[in-house]
Amino acid sequence: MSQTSSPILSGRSLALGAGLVVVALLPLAAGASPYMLGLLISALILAGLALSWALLGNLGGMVSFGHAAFFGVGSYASALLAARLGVPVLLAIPLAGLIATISSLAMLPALRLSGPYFALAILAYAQIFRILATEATWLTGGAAGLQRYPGLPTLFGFNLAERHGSYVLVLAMVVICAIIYVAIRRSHVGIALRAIAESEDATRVVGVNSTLLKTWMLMLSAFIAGMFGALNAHIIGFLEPDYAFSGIWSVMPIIAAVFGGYRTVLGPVLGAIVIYMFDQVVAKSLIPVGHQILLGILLAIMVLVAPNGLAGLLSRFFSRSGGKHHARA
Amino acid sequence: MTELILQALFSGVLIGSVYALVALGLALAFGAMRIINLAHGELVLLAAYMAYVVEQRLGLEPYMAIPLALVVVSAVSIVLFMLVNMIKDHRELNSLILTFAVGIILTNAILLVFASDMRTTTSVFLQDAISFGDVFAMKGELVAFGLSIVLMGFLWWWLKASWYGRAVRAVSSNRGAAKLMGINPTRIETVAFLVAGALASVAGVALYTMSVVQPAVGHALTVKAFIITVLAGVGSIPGVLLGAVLLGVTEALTVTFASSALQELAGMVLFLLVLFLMPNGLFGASARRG
Amino acid sequence: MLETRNLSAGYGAITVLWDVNLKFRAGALTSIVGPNGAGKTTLLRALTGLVPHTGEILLDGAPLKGKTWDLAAQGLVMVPEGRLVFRDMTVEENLFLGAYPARCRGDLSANLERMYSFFPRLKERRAQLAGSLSGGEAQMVAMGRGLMAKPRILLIDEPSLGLAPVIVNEVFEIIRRLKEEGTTIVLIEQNTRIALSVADDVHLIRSGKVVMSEPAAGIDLDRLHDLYFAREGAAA
Amino acid sequence: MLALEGVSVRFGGLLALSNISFSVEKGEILGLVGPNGAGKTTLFNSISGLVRARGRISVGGQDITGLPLHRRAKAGIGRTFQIPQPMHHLTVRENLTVAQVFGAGRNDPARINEILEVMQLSHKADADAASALALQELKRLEIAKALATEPRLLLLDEVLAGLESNAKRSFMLKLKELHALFGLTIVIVEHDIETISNLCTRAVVLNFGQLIADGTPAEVFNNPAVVESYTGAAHA
Amino acid sequence: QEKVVTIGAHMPLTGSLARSGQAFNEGMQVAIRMCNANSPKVQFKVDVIDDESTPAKAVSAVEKLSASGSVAIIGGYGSNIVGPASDAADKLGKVYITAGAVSDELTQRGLKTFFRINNNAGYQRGIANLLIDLKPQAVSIIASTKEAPALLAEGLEKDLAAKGIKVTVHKFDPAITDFKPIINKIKLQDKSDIIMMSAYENDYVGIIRAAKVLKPQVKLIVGAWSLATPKMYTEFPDLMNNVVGTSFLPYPVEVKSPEGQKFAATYKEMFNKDIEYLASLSFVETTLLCEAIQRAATAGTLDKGGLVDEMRKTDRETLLGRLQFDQTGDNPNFALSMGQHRDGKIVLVSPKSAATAEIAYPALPW
Ligand SMILES: Nc1ncnc2c1ncn2[C@@H]1O[C@H](COP(=O)(O)OP(=O)(O)OP(=O)(O)O)[C@@H](O)[C@H]1O
Ligand SMILES: Nc1ncnc2c1ncn2[C@@H]1O[C@H](COP(=O)(O)OP(=O)(O)OP(=O)(O)O)[C@@H](O)[C@H]1O
Ligand SMILES: CC(C)C[C@H](N)C(=O)O
Ligand SMILES: [Mg+2]
Ligand SMILES: [Mg+2]
Repeated sequence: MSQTSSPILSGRSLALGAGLVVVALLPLAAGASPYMLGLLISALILAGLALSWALLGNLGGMVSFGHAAFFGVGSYASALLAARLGVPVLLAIPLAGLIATISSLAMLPALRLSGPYFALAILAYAQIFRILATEATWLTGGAAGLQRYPGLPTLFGFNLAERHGSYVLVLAMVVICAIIYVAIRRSHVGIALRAIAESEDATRVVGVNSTLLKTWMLMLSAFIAGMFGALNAHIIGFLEPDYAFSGIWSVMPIIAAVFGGYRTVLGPVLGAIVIYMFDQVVAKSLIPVGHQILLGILLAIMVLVAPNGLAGLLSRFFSRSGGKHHARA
Repeated sequence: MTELILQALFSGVLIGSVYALVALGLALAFGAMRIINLAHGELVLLAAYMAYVVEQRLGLEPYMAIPLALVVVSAVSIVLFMLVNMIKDHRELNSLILTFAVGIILTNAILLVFASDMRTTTSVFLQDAISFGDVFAMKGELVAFGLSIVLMGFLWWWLKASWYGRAVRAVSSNRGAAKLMGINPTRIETVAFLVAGALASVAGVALYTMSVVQPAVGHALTVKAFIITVLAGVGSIPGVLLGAVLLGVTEALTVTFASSALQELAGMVLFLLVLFLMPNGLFGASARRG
Repeated sequence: MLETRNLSAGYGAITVLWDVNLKFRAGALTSIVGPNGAGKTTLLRALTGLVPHTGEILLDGAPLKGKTWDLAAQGLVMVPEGRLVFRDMTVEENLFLGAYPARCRGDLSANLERMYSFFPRLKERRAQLAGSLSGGEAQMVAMGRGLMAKPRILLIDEPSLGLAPVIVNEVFEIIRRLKEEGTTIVLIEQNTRIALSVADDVHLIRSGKVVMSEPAAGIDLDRLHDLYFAREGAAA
Repeated sequence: MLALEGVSVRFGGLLALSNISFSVEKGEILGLVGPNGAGKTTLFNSISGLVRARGRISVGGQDITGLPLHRRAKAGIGRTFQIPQPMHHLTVRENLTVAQVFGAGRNDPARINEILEVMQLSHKADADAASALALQELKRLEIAKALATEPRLLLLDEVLAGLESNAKRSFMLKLKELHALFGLTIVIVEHDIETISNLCTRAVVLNFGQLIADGTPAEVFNNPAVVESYTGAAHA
Repeated sequence: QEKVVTIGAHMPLTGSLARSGQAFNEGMQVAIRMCNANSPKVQFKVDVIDDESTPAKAVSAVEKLSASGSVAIIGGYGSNIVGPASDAADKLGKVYITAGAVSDELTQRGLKTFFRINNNAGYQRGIANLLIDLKPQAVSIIASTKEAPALLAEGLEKDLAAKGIKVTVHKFDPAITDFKPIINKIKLQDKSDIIMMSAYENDYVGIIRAAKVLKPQVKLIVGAWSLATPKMYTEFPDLMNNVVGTSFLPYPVEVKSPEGQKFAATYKEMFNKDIEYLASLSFVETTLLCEAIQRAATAGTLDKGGLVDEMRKTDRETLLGRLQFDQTGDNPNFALSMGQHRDGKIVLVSPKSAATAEIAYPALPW
């Protein structure tokens, strides 16, 4: 049930987007505890990462098993820029995205690969970056990690380092990335990219420079992942290679995106939030140790019930209640 | 110096053969069914814990655990397959999330049942050293090496020349056409999953006899197995052995000439180099274009 | 021998075949002709259970039992249109798979040699992956693979598609020989001249309905083409 | 318009094309024929850049030998695939839009409508994802896609195969119309001798990767080598 | 009337560090039981959350614990987790104590509410003293690239080199399981007298096993934490004999202090096994914390931020020796003993003051 037919009506999706942002701001209005906000912030960081993964997977047709590479590079870049060169944190974050993008250039040879070959090549890069970060003690502090670097600043009297501030900042970043994603997807480039994903040769013979388009997507995806890595670094205040390049940052975005519906823009975001909050709030309160079992069960049920993810489930629900008939193959 | 290198090569080959053993089941499920079984490492782990039960609780030799491991792991494999078989759309990606979920469940179940302590064999025989001139090995490693070669040969023969094996590949190649040949895809895939489970069983028992297991290692095993599968060229069984041994030897040589801290780095660089030179892995075929 | 009663079939919400009633006589060759998109392929897919259908299919007077994969064992074999080959297996393995039903496994190598004598080209290419074959070569593999199953009833979808004229002649030579050996054959063929020349019975399907069923002997090529034309009139 | 000089392609031990040289004049409709596996599709693949060939290929005087795929499309080469390869998951219209935007470098919905009209795909333009089309529709889509890139040279690989005779006839008229309308140069692969004789002024025959005949269809099809390897005795 | 005070704790209860988290948890439970028995006025209760070894989840745990009324927090395992979590606790004004993070950076942050009872310096001192006493020509250090072991290895390398001992460090990636190539290098190139392992349990087993196969001509195998424990011997009897590791208690426990005896007895009763290495650490930290809370509660300053001051006033003999906190919250006295596996017993062999037996040297597991 990919959204191929008729471009998404911009009016409707705009309204939908605005509505969601309002919903997203509710926790602030309702005075959620720092604990809740903290969880939501983590979930949103995951959402940003999932979005970046889905952008590459859906538009670029490249499934990556190593987004930790960009996330980690972004984390370290931002922390080091801020700590060593005194770059203001809010500037360091996009710069870190840029550095993650530059690091993605090392992966250009991997663009020749397809399917699992690409997926694991990126994983290999993530491992390589992790080891380099461990070994380059002079720069990264090695295994001991970094912990004394600036956190998020205060902007116009609004303390971003506080839970409320961080929440709004991360939310805004997710929204901006989602908008960029939507814009690309609707463009001709987006359509061509969708075509490449399934039928690369057929697309190239009509004049699409697939390598170039894929390069752009890889770079953009790296940029977004790097920025969220940077955000996370400043919010957490501690970095070590095993954490910054942890497999979690590779696996969770995939799970979140597929769970939410990786072919949609909303899916990865919803997926990340639902999974993270379910695991940390619901499951953890039911089974304090081994609560991941519940997450496992939820994931399994979800794929079986809704193979197109949460977004697919929702759209099915809405189109049914809207009386619109969708032929299903 | 030659002594060092010889030992490194020998250790590399041995450890590589164990990597291969762990990877085999995953290679089968992925190569033949396009199902990336992210729970494969956990299946191996489960078998390793069966070996622990048999050795520590029943006081038998760990390899006697193979029947028990076969039963338990096969049962889990069947359940896993029944779940995977319920997925109709986007099987490649959705099976990822489903098997990941099963992996989580298994890890935590193992944690709850066996606690988080690490386990390994106490068998005197298996831990005993044996030397061939200047090079040394643990008997357990040699047993695992032998098993690995035998199973690899069996699997290769099975896929290549048995009717079931051919059918497995046919189903993965073109499900609809396979049905027309009289092949019941569900049945064939069940069998293939069982075989993959059996391979995981042996791998787990072998792993227990020469390495340390604990509930959290499952995921790392899966990743390693997956890397080897892809390095091999998806679907190639000889490739699994070659890839795994190549990886083992590279790592051992890296330790000898540089540092163990760089051994994973060397392994990954090797992996990338192979892929850049052979985009379909060591033995993967490239598809016709146009 | 093989018979359909009120057979309807389609894809999802779209119905392609409407209440089709057909009889395929034992030992005879039945040609099914009709314009593109009429539903000929769909008919074969319905017969072999590849698309869902309503209505009845009778084999030797009894309702056809089993799923798609049970049919080969009963001698009902289809040679699909296009390149439904096992792309990542070799030519020879493709042929082997044709003999998957237990009853065909016995004289495997003799069977294989027979196919190679039908299609020498395949012998040259025996170790090549089927996915890298040329269009026509793949078509030969599909045909050879079907014959490996020693069909009692053979359903063939457009065997001449993409084949060079020499090979087309040979393929029809083979079809004729199979018929002489007593195989019941259902043939879909666009080339009406050839289709008529080998057929005993001819059915014309248009827009999912059978519009003509006659013995081949009495059919005149021009009249058949007129019936084809009727579609354009109807569609306009 | 198209010139090949010493083009060779090797797949492992197989020499699929060996030292092929010929040229096609602007505005010509050239038939490319030969037995299955002769190398026709491979020749198209080397012109459009899907396989790497030795030798020299130029289009409209421009040497395209080393160019990547997408640049060849921009150099004016449009092609179809023997097994249709639509851009799956895109609607028919999106297929054409991509081809036009990236191949021709402009976005002109009116022209796309025109192509849809000509290729009789208007009714399917937005409804289905391309993967749900019937085979013949897919073949039309192949041509439409190629046309949308506004090519100078059109390579058609068995687009007429499997068409019923009426449809084939009207399709041929359409090709001639397109040829005149867009001032195209066409190379067409086709196994039906009548079609080639009808459509083309010249034919080139390949066999085992070698060029064995070049001339008018009448000349070529009476060439004994061609009769033996391709058309078979029945047509002699 | 009695007052119930909740102490929060976050530990890795799942994932690869679950074993450590479990051990910490056990020590905490024993301490709580013993404190409750001694203190009729204030009863303690611990609320443990699984931090899954993830910084963000540890921070969430701290916030949640704080919100649900915990007066202080006992921290998890690893500097990467303890760093951010203690930061969060500091912001919330909660006392945070840990026994699972040895990085020097932690105490250099100037946090007001941060305390810890063990540090890298102590481990380094304990091990270096033993090694220097043995006067080896050459020592090979096999060190995990994980934070704590890497730090320790680095320090030891300096200390030993300063005494003119030839040191070779072999760093290894925690993912590896086959140590034969490293041991072989030690055997053929280093030709050292002692192998020092700066690593974790899994690694120890792998290293000693490889050594047993290749039999390098060394005289002793030494390791760091969690090695000289009864459990290691029970589980790997053929690998552990004569191996030396850091320790606090001999085994069978021969402590003179009643507290130590009580601890051992209660532990045995609650978990029916011998004391885990990390459990003794968490026992001490929890006991100190409980005592400080009692004092604050008695003084009525518990709700007014008095706990920090009470913590700073800590000064008492513990299983780990005399324990005090300096301005940064670190325990400057932290010292430990070195224990040697001896046929199922663990004897303390260094420092001299604590030794219960002479070290067996040269002595190897094989
Ligand atoms: N997989 C499919 N999904 C949806 N519709 C389909 C599918 N396959 C075929 N159709 C539709 O069913 C109708 C009949 O198709 P079918 O392939 O049976 O025709 P046919 O008579 O075999 O034609 P041809 O001569 O072109 O092979 C066509 O209109 C086609 O569009
Ligand atoms: N990737 C490949 N690897 C190996 N052999 C190949 C490959 N591609 C094509 N071939 C072989 O090259 C020969 C030429 O193939 P090609 O597809 O060009 O034939 P063709 O003339 O188009 O035949 P047809 O009329 O059957 O389509 C065939 O024998 C084919 O098997
Ligand atoms: C508590 C100690 C054993 C230190 C621990 N090894 C750490 O990783 O920080
Ligand atoms: Mg058809
Ligand atoms: Mg061809």
